[in-house]
Amino acid sequence: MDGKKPLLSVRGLEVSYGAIKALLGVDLDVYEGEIVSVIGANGAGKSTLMNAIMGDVARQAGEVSLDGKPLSSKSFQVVHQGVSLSPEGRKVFAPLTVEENLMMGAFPRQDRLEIHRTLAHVFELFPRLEERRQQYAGTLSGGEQQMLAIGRALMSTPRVLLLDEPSLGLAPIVIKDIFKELKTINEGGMTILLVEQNARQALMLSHRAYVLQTGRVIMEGPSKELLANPEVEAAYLGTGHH
Amino acid sequence: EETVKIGYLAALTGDWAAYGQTEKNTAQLAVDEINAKGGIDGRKVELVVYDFRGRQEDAVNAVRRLLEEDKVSAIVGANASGINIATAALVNRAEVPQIGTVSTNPMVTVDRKGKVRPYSFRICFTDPYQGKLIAWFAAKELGKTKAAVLYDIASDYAQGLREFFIKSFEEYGGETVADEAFKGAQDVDFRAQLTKIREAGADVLVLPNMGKEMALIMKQARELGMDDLVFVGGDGYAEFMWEIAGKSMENSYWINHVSPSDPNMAKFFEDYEAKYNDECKEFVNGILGYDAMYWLFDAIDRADSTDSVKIAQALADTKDLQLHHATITMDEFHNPLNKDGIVLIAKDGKGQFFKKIKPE
Amino acid sequence: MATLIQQIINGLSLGSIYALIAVGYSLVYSILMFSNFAHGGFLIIGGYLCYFALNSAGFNIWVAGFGALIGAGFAAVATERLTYKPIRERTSVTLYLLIASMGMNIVIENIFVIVAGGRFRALPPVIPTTPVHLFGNATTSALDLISLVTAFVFLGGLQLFLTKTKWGLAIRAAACDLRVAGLMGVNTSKLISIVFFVAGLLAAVGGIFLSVRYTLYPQLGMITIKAFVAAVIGGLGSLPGAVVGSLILGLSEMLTAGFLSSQLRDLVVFSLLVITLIVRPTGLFGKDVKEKV
Amino acid sequence: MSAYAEGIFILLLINAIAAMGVSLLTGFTGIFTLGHAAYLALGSYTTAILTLDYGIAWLPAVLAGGIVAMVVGYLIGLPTLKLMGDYYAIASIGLAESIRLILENWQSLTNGARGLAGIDTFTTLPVALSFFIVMAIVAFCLINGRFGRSLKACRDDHVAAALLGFDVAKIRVASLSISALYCGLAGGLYAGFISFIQPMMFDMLKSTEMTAVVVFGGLGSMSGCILGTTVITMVTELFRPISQYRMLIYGLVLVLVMVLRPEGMMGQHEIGGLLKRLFRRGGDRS
Amino acid sequence: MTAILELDNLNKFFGGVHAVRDVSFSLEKGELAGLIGPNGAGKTTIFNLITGVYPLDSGHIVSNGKEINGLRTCDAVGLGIARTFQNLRLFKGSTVLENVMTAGQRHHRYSFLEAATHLGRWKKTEKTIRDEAMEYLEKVNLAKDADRMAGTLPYGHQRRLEIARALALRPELLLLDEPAAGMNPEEVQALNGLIVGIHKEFDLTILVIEHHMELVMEICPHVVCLNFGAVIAEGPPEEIQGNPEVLKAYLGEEVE
Ligand SMILES: Nc1ncnc2c1ncn2[C@@H]1O[C@H](COP(=O)(O)OP(=O)(O)OP(=O)(O)O)[C@@H](O)[C@H]1O
Ligand SMILES: Nc1ncnc2c1ncn2[C@@H]1O[C@H](COP(=O)(O)OP(=O)(O)OP(=O)(O)O)[C@@H](O)[C@H]1O
Ligand SMILES: [Mg+2]
Ligand SMILES: [Mg+2]
Repeated sequence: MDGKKPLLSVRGLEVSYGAIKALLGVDLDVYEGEIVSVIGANGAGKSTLMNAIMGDVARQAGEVSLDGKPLSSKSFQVVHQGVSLSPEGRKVFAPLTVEENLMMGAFPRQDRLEIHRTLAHVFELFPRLEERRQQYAGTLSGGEQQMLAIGRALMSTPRVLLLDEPSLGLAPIVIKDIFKELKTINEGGMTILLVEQNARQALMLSHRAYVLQTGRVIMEGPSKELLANPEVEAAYLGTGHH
Repeated sequence: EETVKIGYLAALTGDWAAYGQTEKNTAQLAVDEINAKGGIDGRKVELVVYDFRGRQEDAVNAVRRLLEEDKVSAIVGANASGINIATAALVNRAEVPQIGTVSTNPMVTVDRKGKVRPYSFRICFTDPYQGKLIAWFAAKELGKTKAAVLYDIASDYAQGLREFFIKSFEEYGGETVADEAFKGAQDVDFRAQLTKIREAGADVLVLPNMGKEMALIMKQARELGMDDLVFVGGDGYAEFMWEIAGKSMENSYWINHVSPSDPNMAKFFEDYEAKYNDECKEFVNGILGYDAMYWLFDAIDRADSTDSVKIAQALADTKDLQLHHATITMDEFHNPLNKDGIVLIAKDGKGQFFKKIKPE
Repeated sequence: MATLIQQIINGLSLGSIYALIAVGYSLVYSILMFSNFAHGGFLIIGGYLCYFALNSAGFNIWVAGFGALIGAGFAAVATERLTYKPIRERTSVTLYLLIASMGMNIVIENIFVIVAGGRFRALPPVIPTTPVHLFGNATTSALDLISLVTAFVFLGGLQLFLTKTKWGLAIRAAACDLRVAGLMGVNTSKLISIVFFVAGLLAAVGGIFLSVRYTLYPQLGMITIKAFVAAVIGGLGSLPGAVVGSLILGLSEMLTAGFLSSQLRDLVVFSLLVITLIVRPTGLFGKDVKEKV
Repeated sequence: MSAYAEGIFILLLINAIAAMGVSLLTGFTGIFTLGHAAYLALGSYTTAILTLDYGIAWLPAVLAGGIVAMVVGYLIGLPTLKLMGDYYAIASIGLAESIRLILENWQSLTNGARGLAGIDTFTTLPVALSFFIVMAIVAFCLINGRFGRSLKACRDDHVAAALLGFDVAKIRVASLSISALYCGLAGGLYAGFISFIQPMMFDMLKSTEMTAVVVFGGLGSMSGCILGTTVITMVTELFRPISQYRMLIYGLVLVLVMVLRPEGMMGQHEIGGLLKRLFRRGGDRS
Repeated sequence: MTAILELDNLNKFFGGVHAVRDVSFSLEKGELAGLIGPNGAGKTTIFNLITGVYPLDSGHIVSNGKEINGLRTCDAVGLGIARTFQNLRLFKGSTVLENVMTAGQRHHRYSFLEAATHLGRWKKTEKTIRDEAMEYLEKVNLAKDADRMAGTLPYGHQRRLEIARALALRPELLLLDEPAAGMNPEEVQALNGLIVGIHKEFDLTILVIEHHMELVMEICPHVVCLNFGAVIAEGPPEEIQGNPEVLKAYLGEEVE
């Protein structure tokens, strides 16, 4: 990757919530076409990182840029710049229907026809959503809402897709499908930054990975190496049942 | 040299702000006039005005402040019975006289047992007296027999006037065919009540209310095609009503303390306009406030002292005192004795003097 | 019978004025989920702007009216930017917004007390108030018919906008979660400004109608309480609800005053409110999306 | 103390008692009311009528006022407290206006809009102060303990609270009743302070003021609501000489506090807690 | 052994959605059972039916031999039932400790008079409630956060707080809705230990909904699998893991 410019680059990012410092100078690069995963324990600051990239929480220090250009500090502009997020905890629009939620995802886009193509694609990915098209999102089951959140982020066809724990609350079979699908989407040209608790699967999917601990990057490298790293194994992968 | 401190309780904010501000202006006018003449017997007058927002607890504190901090010799205001009643205990304990401007409730000057409160006075009519005046006028002068009343249920003034009007009107042989209410601060639409009054076949509609409501009622009644109905109001007449109700006001009557076309008042209106660059539209409050000040000046003069007890005594002893709008004599209950009712008529776009009445 | 018809006409006419106010209030509620008590303030801003433009500046009604609408719209946007926005950005508790809006209402009211005096003023009859005879004996005024039509036109337009356009969808999404709407690429500040502009504009329309129909004074905003009650009966945040609620309220006020007792008019109105809410806790048209547990 | 200062102080204590009642309901139970002046009215009318017409001594009359307010609060709460958020707030406006209308219409008992005059001015400083101290102690005790926790639970999440075994409806009604009791007692004292009461004293402006004070001080903080009362009373009193601008300033203060410190002056904290923290920090340094 | 909970032909509709269809199974006292199934299969809904959050459309729920259909939510805990929530439902305006105390206080009484004056039993009882709450916090390893506001804890910790709060109710039957969601495998391991630990220590019957198979398969000797609202398999984990229907609907066919 040397010599190539990163697509998304984070430099010295600091964020705090009142007295609690959540990020203490994080550097991170995502190159075009990559899947990069971020792993770390509860409270390490992963979600904060994602939200700070989006401009959804205030960045106290540091820079975030896309393709060399600084990313706005306002979340709606960040979306227009080509980054979208499937937030932790789903955050679907409860009183809107499934379809309206998805159409909201396509808000920055103008191309009607293309939007419907993307919609069809999302429905293909999550047939359950198509069945529930007219149901209020708030009454979906937890997993269904998660699917909706991912689908909604996809609807803006971003250059960089940020996923905060996409597998949260999903059935194993769906997780498998989603990871497979993420790979396909990625191969289709979308760059993905993934936060996962399911570290093993995330590492197996991604090209490179960062390990976050109490607001700092403590390790980074190709996913395969991290997967083999005994420290990482001990701290984040668990013994699993495989 | 000695100055006389007079407190003034005015509603400068809240629902009665329009009236309070006018009173404040006229009181100041009176003070400026007397000071220009060298004061009362050489004593300069100092006016301390406090707002009470139209609320009792505010008024109580304002009066406490006037009594304790400013140590005034007398207080003029407020323009509402409720406020005067609430502050009566304070001024009577402190032995400082207080003059209500348009506070018509009998309880302003007498307590529950009917005993006069030594330091409470008023310059206006009382409800029973004014109710009687209105009834007299409607029954005897206009010859009406079927009266309707539309009053503000949230207003003590309106409730009082209504009650005494109905009582007297029936004594004069009339019948009250409709007795309808509305809620003052909120209601602006009276068509339901008016429709009902139309059904009841009333020939006179008595409006014991404030200007805004009277104007709205008149306007809406005419809009409903009630062209023959005669309106009779109390002392709530104000010039601004013409802006609201316009032609609908024509040929209506008010039983008032004073007429705006009274030649004795011409100078007052001129001076007011010159000083404040504004017409004195809420003139009833304005003039009563103004004359209450002059009454007080006279009392201070007679008492020849700034001592509040002596001033109170002088106020109580007032006899045939020629003020601008009337000549007043205090009765034993500190009410002006048999004050003339000035009937106003709305004619040609303004309120004009119609006649003086005094019921038998 | 004639009386009944007359009272019904009276009620509809009162209701249509409530509706103009209730719709704007409901619109703001639907997006920020709080009762904007400053709505009454916007209303008097509209009324006074129109009054001064007509009387002091000598504009004709169209210019004055237009100016008042725009002015009130901007005043609403300014209120939002200066007071609600900083609060919104700090906390999600809508109660704080509500208190701030009450504060703003007091501020606006008293600015006019100071600037214009507490006096009652009447707008010249720029909107015709000539009596119109309906069904023989019953009378109404041209203004009532105009206000009824205006209420429906504004409502219809808004309803179409909300359900049929992308920005309408964005408004509904923002109503549910502002931050996430931002994450969808919606410029929520702009969106909210638009909403407040429209609300201010509607309030000004109501203000002008009220000033012409009744009178103009700093406390005129009080009437918004009844409009709020109407909106709540109809279901908060629902625009058709706001209109239906307003008409019901207007009718029941007039019928009570006309056939039961004018003394108890408001008692009946408020009982209606409470009973409606006891039967349907979210009003007639309020969406009752049970939160999923 | 001058009688003027004393008057303000008494009023402040009375307002603070009412504010504690509102705080219990709005701050701790999360039910937003815009109609609590009604309970003040019930308390003061009961007290006035009992002392004037039935010659009952003031103390039992004030207590009876509190109890009447509490019973009415309970009866009102039963059907209406399932309403949420602004629905209850607007309904509470309606309920309060209805109570006021009844007071205005029930001439034989209440003398209508003309009010009841000549009430004994029994609310002296010692009386107001003793009531305040007792009521404040009870309020602080109640919120620090099981009752306070169950209120907060119902406020934060009614489903979870129900699953912890709390009968949410009952707790809300209990909270309203106690809050009405506070306001009723304050009302009785108020009658004994002003000596004259009229229905229009208990209008919506009064209700909103009562709630504003609580939010101003900090939702979920008892000391906050007392502080809030003090500041608001002082602000309105201090600016009396520039009277025209007084209400403008009052409104601005309200807006500014919400903008600069939306959580109110005290946030959720109590004075005691803050002092303790300050003390602890001081201790660390030494 | 007696059944602590028996579900008999439960049905629940949401409009057109048949969320729970003819579900029957029962839990023996002291069991640790798993409830699995694809997203939207109706697992959470079953919890909601048991705890009275939603009314039942048909069927019977029997707890300790007593039918509890139409139970009011607030009475569930009286029958010894406690639960956690898939979408966290903590008291965000209270501290971590208060959250647990709020649950624990039901076991300790003092009169209203004592509450209003802090006299009599108040002090001692409050201390007991607090100490007990701290013990539960220690159990879930949150004691150090006792004075933080509950809403500011990281997601994973909030889940554990919910467990502590449920435990403080001293239930017989504990329903856990995806307790491991948002945890990494290491933490899931720790949670495994926690659940097994409390199961033993408090002599609980536990029904746990989970999508982390390593958890369910390791600790639950009894697993029920739902699909489209209906039970498609029930049995010990090995059996479930091999069940072709479960594989197809839930686990995915090929296991790497
Ligand atoms: N709104 C908030 N207020 C205060 N502190 C917060 C807030 N949100 C997060 N934090 C704190 O910031 C730190 C980082 O939290 P963050 O949510 O980013 O962690 P995470 O790595 O995403 O954890 P998890 O795996 O549980 O999702 C934690 O200590 C958390 O308690
Ligand atoms: N209140 C409701 N209104 C309408 N539909 C609902 C409601 N609650 C649940 N549903 C529907 O019922 C079905 C079952 O939902 P439930 O939450 O029980 O699923 P679940 O098995 O817990 O799924 P997950 O593992 O994703 O949490 C879902 O399809 C959901 O959309
Ligand atoms: Mg996270
Ligand atoms: Mg679920």
